[in-house]
Amino acid sequence: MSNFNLEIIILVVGFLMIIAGVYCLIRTYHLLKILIGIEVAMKAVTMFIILAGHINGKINLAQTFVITMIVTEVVVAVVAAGLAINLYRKYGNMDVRNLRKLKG
Amino acid sequence: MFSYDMFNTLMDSISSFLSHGANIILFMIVLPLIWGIIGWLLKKNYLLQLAVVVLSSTINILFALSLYLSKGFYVTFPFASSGLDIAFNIYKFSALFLMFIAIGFFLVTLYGTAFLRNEKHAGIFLLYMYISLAILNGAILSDNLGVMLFFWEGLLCTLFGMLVTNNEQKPRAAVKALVLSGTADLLLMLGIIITVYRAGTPFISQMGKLSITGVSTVGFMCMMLGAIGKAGCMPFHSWIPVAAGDAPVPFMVAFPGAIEKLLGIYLAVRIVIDIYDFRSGSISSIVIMVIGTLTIIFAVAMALIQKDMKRLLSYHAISQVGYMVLGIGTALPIGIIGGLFHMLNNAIYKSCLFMTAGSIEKQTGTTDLKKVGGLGKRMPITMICFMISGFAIAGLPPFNGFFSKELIFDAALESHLIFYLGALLGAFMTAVSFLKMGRAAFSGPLKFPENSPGKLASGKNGFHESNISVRESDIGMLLPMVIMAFLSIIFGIINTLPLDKLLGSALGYNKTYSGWPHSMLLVVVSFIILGLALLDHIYGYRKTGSAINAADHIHYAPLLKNIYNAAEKQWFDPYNHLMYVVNGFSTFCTLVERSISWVYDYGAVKIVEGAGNLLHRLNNGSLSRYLFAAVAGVAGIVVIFLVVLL
Amino acid sequence: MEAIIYICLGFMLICSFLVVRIKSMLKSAVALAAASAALGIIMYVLGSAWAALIEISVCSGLVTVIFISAISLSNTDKKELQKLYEDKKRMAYLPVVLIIGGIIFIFVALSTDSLLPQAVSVAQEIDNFREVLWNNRQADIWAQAIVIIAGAIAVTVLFKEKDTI
Amino acid sequence: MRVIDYITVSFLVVPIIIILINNLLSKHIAKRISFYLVGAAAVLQIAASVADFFLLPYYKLHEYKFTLLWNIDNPDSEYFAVNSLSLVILFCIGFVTFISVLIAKHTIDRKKVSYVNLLMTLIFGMNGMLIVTDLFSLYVFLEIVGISSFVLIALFKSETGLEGSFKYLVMSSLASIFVLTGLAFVFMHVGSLQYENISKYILSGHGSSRLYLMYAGMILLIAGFATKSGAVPFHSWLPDAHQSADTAISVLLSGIVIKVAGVYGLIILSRLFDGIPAVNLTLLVMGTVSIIVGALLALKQDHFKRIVAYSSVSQVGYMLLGVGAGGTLGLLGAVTHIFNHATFKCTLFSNAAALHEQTGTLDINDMGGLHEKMPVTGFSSVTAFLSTAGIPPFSGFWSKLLIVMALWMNDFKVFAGIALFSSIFTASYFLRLQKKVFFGKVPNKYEYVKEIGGSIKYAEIFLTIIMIAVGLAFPLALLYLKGRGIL
Repeated sequence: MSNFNLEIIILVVGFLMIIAGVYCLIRTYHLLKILIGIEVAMKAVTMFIILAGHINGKINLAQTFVITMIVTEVVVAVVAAGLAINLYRKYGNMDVRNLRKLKG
Repeated sequence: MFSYDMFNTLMDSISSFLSHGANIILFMIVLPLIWGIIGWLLKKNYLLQLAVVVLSSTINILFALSLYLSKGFYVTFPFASSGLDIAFNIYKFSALFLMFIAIGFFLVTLYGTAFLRNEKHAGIFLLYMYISLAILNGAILSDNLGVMLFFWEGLLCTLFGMLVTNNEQKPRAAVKALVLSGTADLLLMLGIIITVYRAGTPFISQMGKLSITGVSTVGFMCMMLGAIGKAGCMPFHSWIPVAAGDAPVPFMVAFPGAIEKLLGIYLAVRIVIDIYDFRSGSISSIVIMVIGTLTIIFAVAMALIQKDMKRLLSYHAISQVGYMVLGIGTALPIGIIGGLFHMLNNAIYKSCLFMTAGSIEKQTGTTDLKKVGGLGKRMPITMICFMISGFAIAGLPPFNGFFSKELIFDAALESHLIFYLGALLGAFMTAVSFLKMGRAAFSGPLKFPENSPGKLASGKNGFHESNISVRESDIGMLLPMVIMAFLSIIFGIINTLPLDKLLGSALGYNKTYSGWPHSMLLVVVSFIILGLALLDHIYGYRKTGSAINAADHIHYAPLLKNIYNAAEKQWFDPYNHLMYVVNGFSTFCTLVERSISWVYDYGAVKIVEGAGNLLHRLNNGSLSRYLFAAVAGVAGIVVIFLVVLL
Repeated sequence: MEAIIYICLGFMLICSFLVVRIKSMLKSAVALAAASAALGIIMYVLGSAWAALIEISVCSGLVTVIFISAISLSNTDKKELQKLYEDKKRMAYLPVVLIIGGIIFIFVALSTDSLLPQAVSVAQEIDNFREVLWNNRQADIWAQAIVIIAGAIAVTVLFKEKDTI
Repeated sequence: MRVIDYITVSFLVVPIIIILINNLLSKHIAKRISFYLVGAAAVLQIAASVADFFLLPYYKLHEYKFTLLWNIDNPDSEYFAVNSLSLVILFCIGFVTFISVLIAKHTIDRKKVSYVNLLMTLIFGMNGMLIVTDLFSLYVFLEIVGISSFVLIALFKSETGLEGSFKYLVMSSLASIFVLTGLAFVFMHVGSLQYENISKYILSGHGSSRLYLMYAGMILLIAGFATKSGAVPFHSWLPDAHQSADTAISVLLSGIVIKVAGVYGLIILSRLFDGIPAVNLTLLVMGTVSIIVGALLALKQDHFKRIVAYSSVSQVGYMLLGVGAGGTLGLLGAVTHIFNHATFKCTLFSNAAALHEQTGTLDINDMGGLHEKMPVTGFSSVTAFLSTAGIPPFSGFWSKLLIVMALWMNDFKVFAGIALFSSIFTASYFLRLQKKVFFGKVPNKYEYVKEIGGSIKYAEIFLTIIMIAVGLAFPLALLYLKGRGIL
């Protein structure tokens, strides 16, 4: 039963981390902090996949998933940082409120 | 040399060619359409149009003749479902009508082309005429009532189209014709539905003879009313006089004069002979006869007081239908063949009469009897044709009208005396009105309006007898007239040809109805009536001093005066009463429509605008709002899952 | 062993809340790296050593480097930054709602034992991680290669000052 | 080896080869030939998909399995596979790429090499998504598509381009979080992410009492792919990205990316989770809302490309309805609509490119009466409008008809009615567009505007012919379907 509780608690912690990440996405004004929020949520997702592999006994498969996932995550982070820096060059700051030209 | 054998072989080969596959559709229906399009594209090129008319009519007559001479055949084209098969039944009766139509079409179209020479509508007139020919061929050949109805409605479209073309700004006659003929067609449709339901098959040849009882009575009456309504019988007649005022003569010659009667009476005879077991003395027979008699008397009484040639003739066109309906309504062989023969004769002399009126209009610019007179010297051939046709319609031997009328009188007398008396009254007034019209137009001193085409051609020297160029018409207009007049005489003198050789054999009657009428009493009575008419005319002429007012003493007779006033105010016109109902209904509909359109114009637009504006303003470009919407979307999906799962 | 997991979980949770709450970008990047390292430990304990290695080296190493270099490329004055990026006041109630929701979720989760699936009786997993990666998941490997190529192209596009071709 | 082996592998190999050629050559040569390379790749893709489509029945295969340099016989090994559904969409990818290059010849004169590189990775990603048989691989290829699209949108580093790209990136990162969480939950239950294993699990009803996390996984997966497809309420990034990108890239995004990345993913989900009514209902509701909200928003826009982008949202709604209706007919309607939507969106974006090239603006309030000045553009635009609005006999009518029929036959009669009714909205916003751009009075400044020449004109003519021809020939296809017993 104790083993079971561990998994539940990992699930709950992951859930709270996703909430924290999405909250960060929605609430913050800084472009890079938005990306950090995404990373926080991604940590939780990584943990979920490992948990899933742990529960169903296919930890090796889960590991391969996680490795692939981390690679894509890093590339997305690089692209996002590049976009953020380009936006900084345009506007002189990293305020997300600059991004209101396209609307309606 | 061209021998009779060669001719026979040619006819046989044509008919066997037509009976093969889809050739009959191709050559009887599609080919006229192609001719029509060619004629339309020629626009104002008179000579080429004339060539097209002659060539196409020759081919059409040849086809019709070959079908008539053939043994007859049955062609079926399978369609989507078995009830919609296009089936053509070619036998003596239908082929005979095809031939009539082919010949009549030739003359009418020739006349029309000549009449509309170099005019704007010449091309479109030809197109409509050829479409009508295709439709007529199709309607007469069809064995399937549904397919026939399709063609039948097509004729309504060409009718409407022609009337609209002639008067685009105020298509009064067109709308009236559409409403009245449309109502008649609706009745026909209803009748067809009931008939097909009762018979269990849409094919006429499989129907046998349905007895007229119960719901079949309704079906029979509806079909009959539709058919004779197409022919112009009361109560679907009142558009014809209006059209006479608006439309040019070729239209009047073609539609109310010939085509519609041919088709309407054809169907009426098919109903009476093939579809229903129609007995003489039955209620439905009496109803039909009453309708016929009323039509005769009312229409001819209206004709009597008309002072315009086209209107006068159009009322006669209605009254003559009454004779045919009366004849067919007797349900006696002699009546049916008399009605058919009368229809044939009427097509001949009525077309001829319209054509003479058209010639006068072409030359003087008017058909008002008050403005013209003494044209006999200038237009002798027209006058002779008019006289022959006038005698024929009045029922003077030896012209064709006399023989057909005597047959109908015979049948009417056999049914009931009162119908006979009604028909005699009609004959009397017909004769009176034609005496009036003929004398007013052709005898006396020459007179025609100032602004007539003939006057204009005379130059600037003013009104002088030697400058007047009112003269005989073109050969293209004269030829059909003369042929019609000639046919009137031929069908009168050699009446065995149409009666026994054509109609009798086509209907399968063994008895001969040709020759001099067998009952001498009737002939004597007819002569007395004609004499009375002459006396009346002379009396009226003496009293008023002019031919045109010769019928005024009847018009202004104490009691009749009131009736005529009412009729002039169109109290007897069912169209007007129909229009009151329709207007009331349309006012109601307008109210409903306004309230609905308010919803569309304001309510719905406001809602859409409001929703659009709200969404538009909600999307302010802020990224956090985008993300929030996405998270809310997930919540929405969760709700949907919960609703479905719990 | 479970104690390590509990400690790491708590540490990670605290780190991630710090990431969200800290105003300084540099510090929140470091907190993210710490959370990542804690996750690496959890993964190692749960039996995925290779993934833990990559997680620690790439996520807490490379990603932090990326963020820190991006931050240093956009060095704004600290005061101005605080004024500019002060969090929204409008949705201040949101974390309260979320935390209450989370607590309710925890109670629901702990009170029911049927949230997680029954242990799946999948027996023979291929024991060798290398075999799984290189023999069974080669599609992923190809995709990773192209992802990296796309990333490289992205870097050339986004970071090159002048590119006229 | 058989012919089909060589042909099928080309879907993955050709993009890689083109990238190699493009980068190994000297810059000046690459600049000159890069567009021709892409054109060749597009033509090859079209040819390969058509050939495969006819080779599959020839080899009597339902789907053709293949790998890229690994052994398919390993236990639990992943493999690639093509079937007729994915081949149709592969054909659409080639088609849209071709049109995109035709437009790019006019609109892109800088960064050609980067454009081609990214286009090739994009195509590799989309092709990969269509041929994988594993949800996780689907996700990875989805990320390739995403990364390529972000960079393509921001290619010229304009303010709006960067903004649209960043918004897209954040939204699709959120989508990735959703998808990966969903994948983790599904993986937790099934123990594998291969399509066949998942459908086996769903069919066998394993542990049907403890499916909470499975349902959560479904919700998150649907939300993730819906974000990628631009369905309401996950649509907000779509108009921004489409408006800000270069037209040659907008045509790719709207014509094919949202469909492969989003709608195809939802098709896969609906087939994996077959028999779970909540999934179908979610798709139907989302589709209906998308149709209406997309149309309402399109009605209020002033930017040509933004209207067309919102029209994409609305049309994606129709595809979702087709997918949600379920059954062969619904799927068929959705796939047909994917193709038709690709054609008319390509046409409209070609029009946008032509208008932008000739008048220098895309604000519809500035334009007017351009029908006389630019007859080809005007005519193709009207054709595309009629096709989108579903007026017979254009191609759009038939796919909408199939979708409505599928809805009707599967007893979603309310949704069928809404789908029919919403065509009015489509017609209304496009009428507004046409009226403002192509009809009315020509402003003075556009007195000397001329028709566009060259590749865009050819693209417009080509697309118009396709729309009309497909529309006219479609009854034959219906007869074929009737013969197969699908109708």
